[in-house]
Amino acid sequence: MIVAERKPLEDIKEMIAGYKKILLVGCGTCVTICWAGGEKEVAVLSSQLKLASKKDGNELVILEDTIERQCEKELVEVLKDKVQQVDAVLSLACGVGVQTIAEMFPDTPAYPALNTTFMGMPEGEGIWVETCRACGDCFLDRTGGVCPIVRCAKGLLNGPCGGTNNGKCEVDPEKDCAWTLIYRRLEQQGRLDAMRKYYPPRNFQAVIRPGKVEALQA
Amino acid sequence: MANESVLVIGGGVAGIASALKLAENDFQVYLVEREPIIGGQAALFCCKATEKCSQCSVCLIPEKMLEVAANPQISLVVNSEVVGISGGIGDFKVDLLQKSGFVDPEKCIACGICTELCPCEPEKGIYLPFPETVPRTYIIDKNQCLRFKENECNVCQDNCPAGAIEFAQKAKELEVSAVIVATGFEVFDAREKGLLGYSRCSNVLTGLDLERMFSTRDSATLPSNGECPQNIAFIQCVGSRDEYIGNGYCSQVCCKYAMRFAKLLQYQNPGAKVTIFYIDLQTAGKGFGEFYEECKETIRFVRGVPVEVCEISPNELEVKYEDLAKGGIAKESYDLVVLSVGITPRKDSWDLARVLGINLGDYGFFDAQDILDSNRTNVDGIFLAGTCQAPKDIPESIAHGIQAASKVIQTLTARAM
Amino acid sequence: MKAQGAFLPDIVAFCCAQSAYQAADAAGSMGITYPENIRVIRVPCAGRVDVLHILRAFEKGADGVLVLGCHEEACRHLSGNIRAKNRVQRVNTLLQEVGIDGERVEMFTLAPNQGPRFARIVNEVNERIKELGPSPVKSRA
Amino acid sequence: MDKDLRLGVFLCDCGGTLSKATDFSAIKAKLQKFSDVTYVSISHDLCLKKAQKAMQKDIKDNGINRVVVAACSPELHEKDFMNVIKAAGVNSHLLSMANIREQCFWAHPDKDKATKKAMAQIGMAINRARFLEPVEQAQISVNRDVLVIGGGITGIQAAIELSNLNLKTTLIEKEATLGGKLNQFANLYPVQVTPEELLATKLKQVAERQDIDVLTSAELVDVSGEVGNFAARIKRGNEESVRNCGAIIFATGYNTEFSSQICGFELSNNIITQSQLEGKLKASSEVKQIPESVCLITNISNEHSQVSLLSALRNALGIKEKFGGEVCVLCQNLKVDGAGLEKLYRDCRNKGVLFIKFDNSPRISEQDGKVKIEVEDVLVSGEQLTLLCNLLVVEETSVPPLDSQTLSSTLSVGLDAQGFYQEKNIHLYPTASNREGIFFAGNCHADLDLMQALTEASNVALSAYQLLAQEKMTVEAEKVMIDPDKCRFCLTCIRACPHHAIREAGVNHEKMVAQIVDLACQGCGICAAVCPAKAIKPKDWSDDQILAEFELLGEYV
Repeated sequence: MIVAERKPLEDIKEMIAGYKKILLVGCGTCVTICWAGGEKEVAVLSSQLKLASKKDGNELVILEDTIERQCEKELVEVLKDKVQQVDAVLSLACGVGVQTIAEMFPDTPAYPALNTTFMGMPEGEGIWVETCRACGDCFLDRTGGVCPIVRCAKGLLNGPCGGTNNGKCEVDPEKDCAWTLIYRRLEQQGRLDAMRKYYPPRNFQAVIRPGKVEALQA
Repeated sequence: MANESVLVIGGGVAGIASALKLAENDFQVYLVEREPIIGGQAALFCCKATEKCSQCSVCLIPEKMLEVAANPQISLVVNSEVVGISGGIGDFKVDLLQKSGFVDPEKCIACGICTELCPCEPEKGIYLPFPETVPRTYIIDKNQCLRFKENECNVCQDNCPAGAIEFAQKAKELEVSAVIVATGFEVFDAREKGLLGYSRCSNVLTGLDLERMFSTRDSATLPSNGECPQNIAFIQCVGSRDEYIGNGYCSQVCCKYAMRFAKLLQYQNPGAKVTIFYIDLQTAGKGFGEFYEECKETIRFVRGVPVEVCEISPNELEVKYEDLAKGGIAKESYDLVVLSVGITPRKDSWDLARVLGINLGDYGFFDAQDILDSNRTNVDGIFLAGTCQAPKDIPESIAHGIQAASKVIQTLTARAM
Repeated sequence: MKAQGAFLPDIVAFCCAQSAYQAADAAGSMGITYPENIRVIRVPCAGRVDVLHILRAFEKGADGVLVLGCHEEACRHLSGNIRAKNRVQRVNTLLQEVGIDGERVEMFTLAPNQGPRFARIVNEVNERIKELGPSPVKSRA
Repeated sequence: MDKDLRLGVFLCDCGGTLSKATDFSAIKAKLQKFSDVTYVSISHDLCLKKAQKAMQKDIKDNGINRVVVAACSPELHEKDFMNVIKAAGVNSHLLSMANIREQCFWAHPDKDKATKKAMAQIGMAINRARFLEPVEQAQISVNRDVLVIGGGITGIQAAIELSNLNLKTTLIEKEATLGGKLNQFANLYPVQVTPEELLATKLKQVAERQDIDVLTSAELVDVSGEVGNFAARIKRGNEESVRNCGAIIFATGYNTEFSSQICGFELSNNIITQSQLEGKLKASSEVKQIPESVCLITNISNEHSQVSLLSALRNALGIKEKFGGEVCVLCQNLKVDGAGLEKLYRDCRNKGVLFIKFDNSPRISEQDGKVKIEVEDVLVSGEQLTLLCNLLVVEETSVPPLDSQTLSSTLSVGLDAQGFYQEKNIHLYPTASNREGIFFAGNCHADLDLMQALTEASNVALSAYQLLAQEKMTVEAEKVMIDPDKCRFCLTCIRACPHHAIREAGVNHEKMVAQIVDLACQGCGICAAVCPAKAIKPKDWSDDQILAEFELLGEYV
């Protein structure tokens, strides 16, 4: 799942300064689930902006909507009527959502209210951790399903650094050492041999950006 | 089986627990209380929470009282005592005497007009004794009311919009299948331990005094000068574990309430010093061990129970105790001494025992036939609940009350088969 | 109609029906008085109080918001009071972002039999809000 | 909001007393200006039957479909009024109350201020009333059988009491015989009955009951379903079977363990544990050499365990009776806050058992086939004592039964820090688990003596009975609703619900959504406040209702 965080209100206010009427759009998938951009957070931001505009004495009209997914043009289209009424759109979605809206409604500026942070999974109530960097060349078959590129602070591919300390990372003693996790997992599966193989450092520059996936058939 | 009725004698926490459980399981319950309102002793206690709930369970009582008031299966018979019983399990006939001078809770709407008009001054002869009373009814204070001073006064009766005030004594008869006795306890009278200075020194209080102070004012002050106590001593086992005065049992509540009070006093006044003098600390019970460990950080625990408390100046008390660590007698001064008084059997237990034909056991508590079945008395169909059987804290009284209800339901179910 | 001169803050108090609401009743029954400018809203648990409810109260012109729940470890719904506390903390930050004093929202815990404490809390908060003055977003009609 | 709102406002001046502070007819006149307020009445005693009858008539005559009562606190009479309006044909949840007595006229002596506040409060209640929604009742069939896990004394007692209440019980025990700790104990002091006698009596009762089904050498594997309709998978040898039941009682007891790490010494021939001693006392004829002097020590690894001190007292008396000789108990605090314990302590003293109290743990060593105990006796000015004894009996700590870890995770019931079962809240619900219909009794969740364990057995039996007394349970259906279209199935509510009352459900086998289990839901509304999609609505406490209450803020102050 894509994890995102609300931008500070100060930044958002700066983006929309001067507009009289704006539309806040939430997205019903990843960012709803990570408590950053669902209907509730749209309402919270809207409330904050209203309070701020009252305080500053300017009249800001806010429309709200939360749609199924902001990353699909067809699904964004439902906003058409509302977008026509406003000066700008503030999107509470990942970067993809903001861009879809921007592309669908090229006449109206679309602004991001969130910072898209990473792909990850929930660790506890309200806590998400990064678990995948979308590097384009998945390595998990060799590491027992634990990604060292993300979960090792140094992104090491061939075993731990000298700083592993009772299973914790030297960079952040709160975090588990990814390579200890990998070792334990492979040991459990009887696949420790997988660690013997050497992998040369990866050249991330070689990955073609922007990425594109073309599935052969539907 | 449904619609069978059960009499619960005593509207304290155990009786309430029994009555609620029986009513929830479709029994008709008569809850007889000698006072005009239910709730018993614990209803007057205070919340002892700091930032955190200290799990004294006192707050469970007002809530359960409201449940009683709202439950149509429970008939409250207040201001009444059981004066006779005949028959046996399945068809007891119980004679009640409703004492004269009372407000009929079925009619009273608790509007307060009676208090307003009552000519007694400064203390009114009719009032609401404390908030959240159940039944929600005013009471007549016989020490104040003119009617009880051989005067003709009918002001409240004449002006009550609901016609709820009656001055005649009434007899009442109930037919019930079983009886639960839950008459509770008396707080130990600290004056029996004269050397500890209670009622002689103004700044010697009992745990009960402290309860009242906190529940009415949310803080404790020194009776002598109204200031916040800075150096407080708690003396444990006053009236408990004391064969000399005939109470050879542990009251089971005092260590816990003393520590909770100590924490509360320090929470409200972080500078306050608290010392607890004890024989053995009763720290068993889930979570209480941890609470004690927290207490140890800020509270001084001294083994040994003081023998004498003297007032050396109006705001200074001297506590004499045997210093077990150094040997000899030690003297320390405090501005407040709290006597952790315990639970004693009610002095009128004997009367009720005679009326019901049930046995009294050790120390004057009602006797259970079998220690493993602590609800059952020697009379088939009469059960015990709560502290009238042995000392218990609030959660245990509730559990024992529920257990009594469970035993009643089981017994009556078996009979119905 | 507002009285001339003295500022009477509008205070909204979300009161847990298991504790604070009963404490408010108890205060009344004991004849303990407290500022009448408080609006008590009964909720089933402090955990029902949403960040949005508090924000909306400020939108509607509240000068202060109180969330009153059960003491820690005494919540019928186990975590309701803790959640409420965290939410109050969050609203505090959200208000600061807007430029409203975060102190205008506060959480307190109490037991149903603590009438005097209820009155004391309301008094204290009322005084504090008076010192802070009217909410900056209040429409000055 | 309902289009055809017909609000009826019932004011009560509490026997005329509140009328002294304000003019009720003026309030009435103001209220009548609201277009949707169909009817306003002033009563003096709305809490009494007569006035309530009149109220019902007014509701019917005026076609009122939302009722506002401005009177005393809802805590006092809300349930009453709910029944009143229900009898008048209005759903009982379409009631909104304004507390103008306790929280207004009684708290604010200034008449003008109180009147203004009362008006505001009534306004709030009217606003809320406009958003009220009906909640219907539903009947859910339940399975009236109960599963009791653990065949120790607590489990046995629970099964017997359930049977007394006419509930069918399956009692499962993982050992080959019932009895649990009763099979190990040498005596049950302060109870005079021997463990053998007690067990025999109880087993006889169990055997006589047709409705108790005992499965020994059996273990619970898994439980599915919800309160009223659980399905428990039970393994016996290689066989697995499923039992359906409406409630489950855990009475899995505890184990004991000696920790040399905490105590600082090892066991030997001369240093044995309480349970080893119990074995010797039980088979005292086989003891070849009777120890002349025995010390029992407790409170070294756990200061707060009542069970461990109780074993020391029980066994001290047992040794005195069986072997004679010198017996000494060393402890920190005598835990006598239980039934008969002070008496047991005094019996020990009368029989000649010595007691020594310490604050610092004694030093234990072995010397010439004897055990040397060096201890500072706090009762004698901390005097250093050296005791030599033939036999030292050390305490054991209670540890949770082995399977509690796995059972807790498969059933999603909680464990405390020590690994015992965690009650929902020790003082609010002492025997309830965090799942409705699953209960804990006895030492599997707390440190209890025999009498306390039996009390719990009785309490849980009644709890189960109350749940399953009728073949159908009446519940308020969908008092909290999850909108399946809005639900994103983010699991937030399922994780947050303190009562485990939200489950995963497929709508038409298509979309997975969260769904409220009406039987377990307590209506706290926590789920509604955490839902990031605003998909959850508690019908009695909806956002609309709450927000409507402060709509009028400031207007009447």
